[in-house]
Amino acid sequence: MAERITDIGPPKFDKFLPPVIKDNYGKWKYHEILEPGVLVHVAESGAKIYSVRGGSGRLVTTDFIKDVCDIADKFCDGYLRFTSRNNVEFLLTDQSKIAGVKDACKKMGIPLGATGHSVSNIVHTQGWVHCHTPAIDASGIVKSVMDDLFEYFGSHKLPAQVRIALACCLNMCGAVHCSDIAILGIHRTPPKVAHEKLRHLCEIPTTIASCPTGAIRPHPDKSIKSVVINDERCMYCGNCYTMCPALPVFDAQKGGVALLVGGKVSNSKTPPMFSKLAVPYLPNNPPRWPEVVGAIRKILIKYAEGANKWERVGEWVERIGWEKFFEVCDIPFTFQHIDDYRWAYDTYRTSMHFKF
Amino acid sequence: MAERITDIGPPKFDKFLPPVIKDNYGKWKYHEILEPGVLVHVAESGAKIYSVRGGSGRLVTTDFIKDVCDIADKFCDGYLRFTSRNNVEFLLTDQSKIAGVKDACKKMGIPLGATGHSVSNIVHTQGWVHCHTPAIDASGIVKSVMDDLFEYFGSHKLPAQVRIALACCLNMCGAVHCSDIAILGIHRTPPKVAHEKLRHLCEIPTTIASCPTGAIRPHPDKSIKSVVINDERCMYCGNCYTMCPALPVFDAQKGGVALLVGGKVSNSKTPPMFSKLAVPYLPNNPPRWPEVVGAIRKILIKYAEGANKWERVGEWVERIGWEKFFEVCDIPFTFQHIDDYRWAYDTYRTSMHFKF
Amino acid sequence: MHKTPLLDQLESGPWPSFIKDLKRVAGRKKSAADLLGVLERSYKDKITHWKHGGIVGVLGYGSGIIGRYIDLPEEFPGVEHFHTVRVNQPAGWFYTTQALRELCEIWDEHGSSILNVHGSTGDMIFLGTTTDQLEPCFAKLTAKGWDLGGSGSAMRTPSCCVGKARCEWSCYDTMDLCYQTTQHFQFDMHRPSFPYKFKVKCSGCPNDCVASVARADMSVIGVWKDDIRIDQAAVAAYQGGEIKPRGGGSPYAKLDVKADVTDLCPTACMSFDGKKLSIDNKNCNHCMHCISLMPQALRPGTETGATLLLGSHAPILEGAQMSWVIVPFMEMEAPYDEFMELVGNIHEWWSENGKNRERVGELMLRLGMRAFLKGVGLEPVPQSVKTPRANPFFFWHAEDFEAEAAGRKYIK
Amino acid sequence: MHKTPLLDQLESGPWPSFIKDLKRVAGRKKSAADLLGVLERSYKDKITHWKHGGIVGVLGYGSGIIGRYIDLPEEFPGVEHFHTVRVNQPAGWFYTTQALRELCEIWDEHGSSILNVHGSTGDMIFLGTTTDQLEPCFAKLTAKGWDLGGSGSAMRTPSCCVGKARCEWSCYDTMDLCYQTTQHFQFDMHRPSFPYKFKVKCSGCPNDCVASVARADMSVIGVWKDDIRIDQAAVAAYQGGEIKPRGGGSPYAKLDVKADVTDLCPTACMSFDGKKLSIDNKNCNHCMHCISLMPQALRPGTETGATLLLGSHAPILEGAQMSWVIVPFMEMEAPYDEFMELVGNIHEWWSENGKNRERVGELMLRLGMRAFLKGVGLEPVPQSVKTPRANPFFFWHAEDFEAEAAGRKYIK
Ligand code: SRM
Ligand code: SRM
Ligand code: SRM
Ligand code: SRM
Ligand code: SF4
Ligand code: SF4
Ligand code: SF4
Ligand code: SF4
Ligand code: SF4
Ligand code: SF4
Ligand code: SF4
Ligand code: SF4
Repeated sequence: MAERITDIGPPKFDKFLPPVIKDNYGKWKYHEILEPGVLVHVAESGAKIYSVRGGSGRLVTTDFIKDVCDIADKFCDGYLRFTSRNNVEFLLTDQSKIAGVKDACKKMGIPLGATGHSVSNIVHTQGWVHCHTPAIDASGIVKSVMDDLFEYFGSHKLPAQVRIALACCLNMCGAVHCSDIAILGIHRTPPKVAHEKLRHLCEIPTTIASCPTGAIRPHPDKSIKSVVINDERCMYCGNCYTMCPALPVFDAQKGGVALLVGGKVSNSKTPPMFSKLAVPYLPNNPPRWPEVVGAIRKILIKYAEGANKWERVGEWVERIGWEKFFEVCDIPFTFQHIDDYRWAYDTYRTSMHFKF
Repeated sequence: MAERITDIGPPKFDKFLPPVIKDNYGKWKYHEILEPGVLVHVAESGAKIYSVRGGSGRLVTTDFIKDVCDIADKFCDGYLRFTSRNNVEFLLTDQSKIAGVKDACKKMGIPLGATGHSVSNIVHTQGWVHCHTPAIDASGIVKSVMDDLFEYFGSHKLPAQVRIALACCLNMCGAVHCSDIAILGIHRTPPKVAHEKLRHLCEIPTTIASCPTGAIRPHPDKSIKSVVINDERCMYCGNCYTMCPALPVFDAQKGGVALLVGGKVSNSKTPPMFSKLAVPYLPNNPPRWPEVVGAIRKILIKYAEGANKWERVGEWVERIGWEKFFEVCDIPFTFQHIDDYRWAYDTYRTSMHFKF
Repeated sequence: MHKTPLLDQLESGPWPSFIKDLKRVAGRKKSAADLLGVLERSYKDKITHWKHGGIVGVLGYGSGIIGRYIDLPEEFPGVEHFHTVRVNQPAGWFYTTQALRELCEIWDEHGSSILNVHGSTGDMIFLGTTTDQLEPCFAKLTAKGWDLGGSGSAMRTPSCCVGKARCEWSCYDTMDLCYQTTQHFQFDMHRPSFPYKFKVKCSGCPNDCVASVARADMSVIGVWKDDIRIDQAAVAAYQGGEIKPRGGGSPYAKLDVKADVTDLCPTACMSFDGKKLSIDNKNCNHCMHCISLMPQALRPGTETGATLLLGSHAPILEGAQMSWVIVPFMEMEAPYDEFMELVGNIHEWWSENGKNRERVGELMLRLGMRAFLKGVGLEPVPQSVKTPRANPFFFWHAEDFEAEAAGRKYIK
Repeated sequence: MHKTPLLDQLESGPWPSFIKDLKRVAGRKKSAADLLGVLERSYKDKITHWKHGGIVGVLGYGSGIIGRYIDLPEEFPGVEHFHTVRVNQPAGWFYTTQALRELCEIWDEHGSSILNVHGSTGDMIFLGTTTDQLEPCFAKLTAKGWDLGGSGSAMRTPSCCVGKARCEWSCYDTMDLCYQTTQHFQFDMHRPSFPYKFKVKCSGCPNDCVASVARADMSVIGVWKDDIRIDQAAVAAYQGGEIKPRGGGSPYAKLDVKADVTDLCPTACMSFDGKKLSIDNKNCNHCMHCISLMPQALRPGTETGATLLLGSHAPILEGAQMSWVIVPFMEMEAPYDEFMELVGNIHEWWSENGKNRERVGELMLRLGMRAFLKGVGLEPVPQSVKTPRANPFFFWHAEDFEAEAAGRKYIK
């Protein structure tokens, strides 16, 4: 045990930097996007680095990684990186090799794009591949939506960048809460209490405390040593299930997808914004979720038609007003759209600033 | 008792309307402000009504009202009204009589103004003249501030209208919460419990329930039949005192004035806005409250210098940013400025949109 | 007369002095004299000397009078009792001198001769009298056609802007609505039986000259649905400097229509090419800015009515609220049946569900907009919100699942 | 191999197919084959078949592994245990092929050969292995210089944008700060002892390419204090159409500097007279818009550092939060003592006061900004708020009264 190595942290990044980066670290002057998916950064010294960016399913195999490594070995002296949205970037200094990377990617089925005014890769989560609380799958919906929006990944046709994210439950591991378009898995029915299981598996006080709305009470019959749920109060967050596996919140028929829109993270022009509820419910329809795919396309198209230059989805909606957004996208306005959670008041329209 | 008259409501307004109004009711076409305090409204028929607007202390006597009536009788066929900010308006159709009204007002000490880009009358409350919870007087501060800002009442020098209001306690009967400049009486120490009085005068459960922060608990010694206050939690709202007179919240030394700024009610350009805390504390200094008067003048002057055309105080501050407001007005930023009440989060700066 | 060296300092200065004014009646009224005395004492002590009122009132009414007592009755016997009487003002605060003189006469006889003209809610306040004077004062008032306003947990005295009586922008008859509402809810005004107070304020247009959005549980604000009326010749006259902006009420002699008007339009739905002003009316927010700056060139449309907003109140307990849109547009024609019915429904829902001292807006926040809309019979509309919710915590009811089963779609 | 008719439909289409990819290893890996089987089952049943993990991990660590089990172990024995291993990624996600091949080799030997590249927090996720493989896998990783990332109530794996490595806008060395922070808090990362998770994300400028404002308890965002550097000749070239806006990444061929840049500046602090671009830098909000559109003409200033923002997290329990400003400007030079100390103070204050599963931002909201600032040793600054409070409910402490007694003024 003496030689057991712990707490060393990751390798230091400089081991992995191409020489041109080491030489020009912190001395970059400007960049250009030569074509969708191909960037050049120019240093003060005049040195250049080219980055060829390609899409990835994120849920990948070692075979995929090895293929990618083959490309990087052949054209990039073995240097590559991944982006904060899980795209792969081939890094090279020899412009003449870009064509080779492009060809190789094409062969492998890696599409190039995600630069500038595109729809980049969808940040997403585990879904039915690994997690215990999802309402929906993750990778399958992402694949379906990206297939449909493919033309926007490898082009700069939109008024601004559009960032889509998916989270398969309210925990929002995909951090969808600030995305231009957010795909969110939702449960719509309260957990069913498995009393027999509960008494063995769960601590009752922790379970009760886990509920944000105070919907869980000790079972009135003390001999049962379980809990009861006030259905009226439950908003199906699954928080109790994370604490206590005897409270599954799944319902194959009622679960589904909500779409939120208009979030952003950058400070460009407008401050970061939360995504807001656009479509409260779409059915959970594997393997291709046509309703979700269709709704997203509709919103994207209406945005592309209606937005001003440089306008993010949220900026467009704020400018025209949410009432017009619902009208333009043909989305009925429902009780669910109206906030009734903790800070609801701040979303109410306390002015005459609206359109008919 | 048979002839006792009840529930008749106020006289119907049309009994009090001058003929020109009856004839042109709902048919006004446009208006002009002939000079500060003098308006003309022109009807589609070409008929005109002149309104001469004068300031009033609001806390007045029947002598004052009779004097005002004398003027109206002499020049206005006995017609007059008061405005939503407690100014008096003499209504007349004969333009040649305006001079007479002006002279008479001058003699009586009624200043003309309150139109257009002026500082109108200060909406205010009872103060030490009648109420049981005030931290400050009302009419005395109003008089002191209006004396100081007098030049702005009878002129159109400001970038926009400026509306000042005063409330003598947090109940805010002056509804100061949406004023360009709000003068607010504040207590700063928790109520002192008069145990002996309390057991006789107050219902303990109601008293406990009245506290918005849950600072009141039953006295641990049940025989005392009173309550104790958790000083850390109390924010001196006086709500418990309204329910229970054995909990006076006054402290002659610590009470005083807070100034809030940037509120508005109209929808012009920007939606209605709340006033926000500018100066958390100024001493309660009768009879002329020089610190309050000085601070208001400073803010008004900085606004007048810095605002764009047509910009209300709140619009000006939002444009330059609150950090600049504090800098320009030389107001130190304190813990008190940072919200920590119920919906505090929405006031936090969740972006890089600020200035150094 | 008491010595008032501190108050005396408020006699100077150009603004009307309430001290000077009070002194005029202090000679003939012991109560006024003692009021000055007690006020001087407060100026010295820096605290109030008034005590919470017990229940005082006139027969059959539970409101309209605010009881008040002094904590120094020996020193200031003239104000030992010093109750106020809230006299319901006429809509729009129009008076004849005759009416005012009659009111003064009553108050000279039965009270301190001191008034607030007007109180913050809108009433004519008779400030300070004794318990025994209440009933005779009330009798005189009603005999002359006046009645008391609201107080306590009741319908409060409605108020309104001058509206169609003198304003060219009024989109409905504010004074008439105010009057009719006052009449309709007389019972609720005089017999407090609500969870807390309920205020109605009526403004004729989005300039909101009675601050209804900030100060009324039910804010009624006039608005038009069709196009702003444009007189292009007058626009040119503004641009040319022949007509002064804002009716002459600003320091600026001349309007630059583009810079001052169209560039400042919050929805950017206007344009001016130097000659012609165009408005994309379906994107107009009815903010009034352009109309206010050019009253001779622009006027609201002719398809008019009001927006209803609900819920504003002062900060206690949860922080101040402004009213929010619950009905974007309602026609407002006498006898206002739809309006009266809705207000009635709101009272009912609130009375059934509200806690003691819970304003209707607070109740709505506590139970949620759905419960409210269902309770009073309204549909959800996007105009009620600035933005839809940003959190994922939304509820589903059996009726939603039924609607889905029946074919409901969430995107068409 | 299981039949997967539903999943097979995800093999077509232009976007990379994870199904195709998984099938490649399903032949040699029972776990991968069974994963496809269980996924097909979920596609049919529309529910997950994974169960909450018990506590699994490597010796001495309380984090880095997410335990997971299937609820159909008989049918899918290959994924009966299916734990994930979070491998701490190198800062900026730079790799050499050699390093990646080594990682693949380890995972082919000890796990399912399935990965997430990368997880949402930033880790390289080894997806699916059995309990007995954890320790040997970990030994191989550390031997090659790798370590586990965070999970549970611990410091989580920090991440960062590409920063100075390849971006001309980075106002501090994001990768170095990320690396040093990771090293500094190794103990807290591997031994969960906080009230809940704590995430750090480092972006080099306000474009925030790692979404730190939305996804990190401590968001570090680069910024400059001095003037934006302007190359007027390049501005002219943009205006003339010789250089394309946004490096060529937009559908628009040519920039209208006034309409596209200066008119859209959120503070209106820029102007362009057709020739010269001027910036009133003290009113600039550092939003990056102008720089992003004209990268060859504009660059951030040279007095650079970072803004620290605190508190973002996903919606449970109170609704999602974004991080808010707690330090408007901090110099960011190695060894980052001031930063490490502040983060340490924050951990301490939070650990002392936080409830179980309460994020630091939630704690701050519960106890108030004053308690927080005092607790960690910071001053109140107006940059932390969008607006001061609108309610009158503010507190006074003994120290405030002492400061007043000592001459403190609230307006100078
Ligand atoms: C590679 C990457 C950083 C990394 O360390 O991995 C990156 C790289 C660049 N970003 Fe970014 N951004 C990256 C994620 C982000 C994110 C985070 C996210 O999407 O989750 C954001 C915030 C998104 C949001 O607001 O919701 C982001 C908001 C921006 C912006 C702001 C654009 C806007 O209109 O709001 C710019 C400015 C621009 O595009 O001109 C920008 C600009 C850039 C530049 C031009 C910076 C530079 O000079 O090198 C880089 C190339 C942009 C391009 O491809 O068009 N980058 N960028 C990330 C690529 C993600 C991807 O594969 O798609
Ligand atoms: C008489 C009165 C209504 C009444 O029924 O009593 C009234 C009358 C007019 N208002 Fe008002 N407003 C009156 C209180 C208000 C209030 C309420 C308040 O101050 O408490 C507001 C909202 C204030 C706020 O936003 O905080 C108000 C916001 C406006 C505006 C919006 C201006 C802005 O820039 O926000 C206009 C438009 C304008 O002035 O051009 C306006 C315009 C007008 C016009 C021009 C309407 C018209 O065409 O007749 C009237 C003359 C204005 C003038 O004097 O310059 N009126 N006006 C009130 C006079 C109060 C006083 O004595 O000072
Ligand atoms: C007389 C008046 C102030 C004035 O000088 O004009 C007034 C005076 C009092 N108000 Fe008020 N309020 C007056 C208008 C308001 C307004 C403004 C309005 O109506 O437009 C508000 C803010 C709007 C609102 O309703 O929220 C207002 C919000 C309050 C509150 C806080 C209510 C809340 O929900 O937070 C209280 C506290 C209470 O009801 O216990 C209150 C309580 C009181 C009491 C009854 C204090 C008490 O508990 O005994 C005051 C009696 C003072 C006295 O001794 O005469 N008063 N009060 C106003 C009524 C005159 C009238 O009828 O015309
Ligand atoms: C793997 C990952 C999703 C992914 O596919 O990439 C993930 C997966 C899980 N997250 Fe997460 N979270 C992941 C990033 C996030 C993020 C995004 C981020 O870090 O930028 C968030 C939102 C930001 C935040 O921290 O608030 C996130 C917010 C949550 C939450 C809600 C926390 C909250 O304060 O509301 C939970 C619930 C919990 O902790 O019990 C959670 C819980 C979980 C658990 C552990 C569910 C559980 O209780 O067992 C998931 C395990 C899935 C599995 O079976 O493998 N995960 N989680 C991400 C971590 C990979 C990595 O280390 O790189
Ligand atoms: S979003 Fe929910 S279901 Fe999806 S990975 Fe995170 S915790 Fe699991
Ligand atoms: S699902 Fe959420 S709201 Fe419902 S009982 Fe469980 S914890 Fe409470
Ligand atoms: S604001 Fe407070 S002190 Fe002043 S009149 Fe109203 S309740 Fe009384
Ligand atoms: S003054 Fe207000 S906060 Fe303090 S104890 Fe009384 S009710 Fe509670
Ligand atoms: S609210 Fe509108 S209609 Fe009423 S007086 Fe003011 S400007 Fe005229
Ligand atoms: S009313 Fe306001 S929103 Fe409508 S056109 Fe005029 S300025 Fe624009
Ligand atoms: S956050 Fe700024 S510094 Fe970092 S990569 Fe994005 S643009 Fe460059
Ligand atoms: S960075 Fe943003 S705020 Fe600053 S000058 Fe450029 S556009 Fe304006």
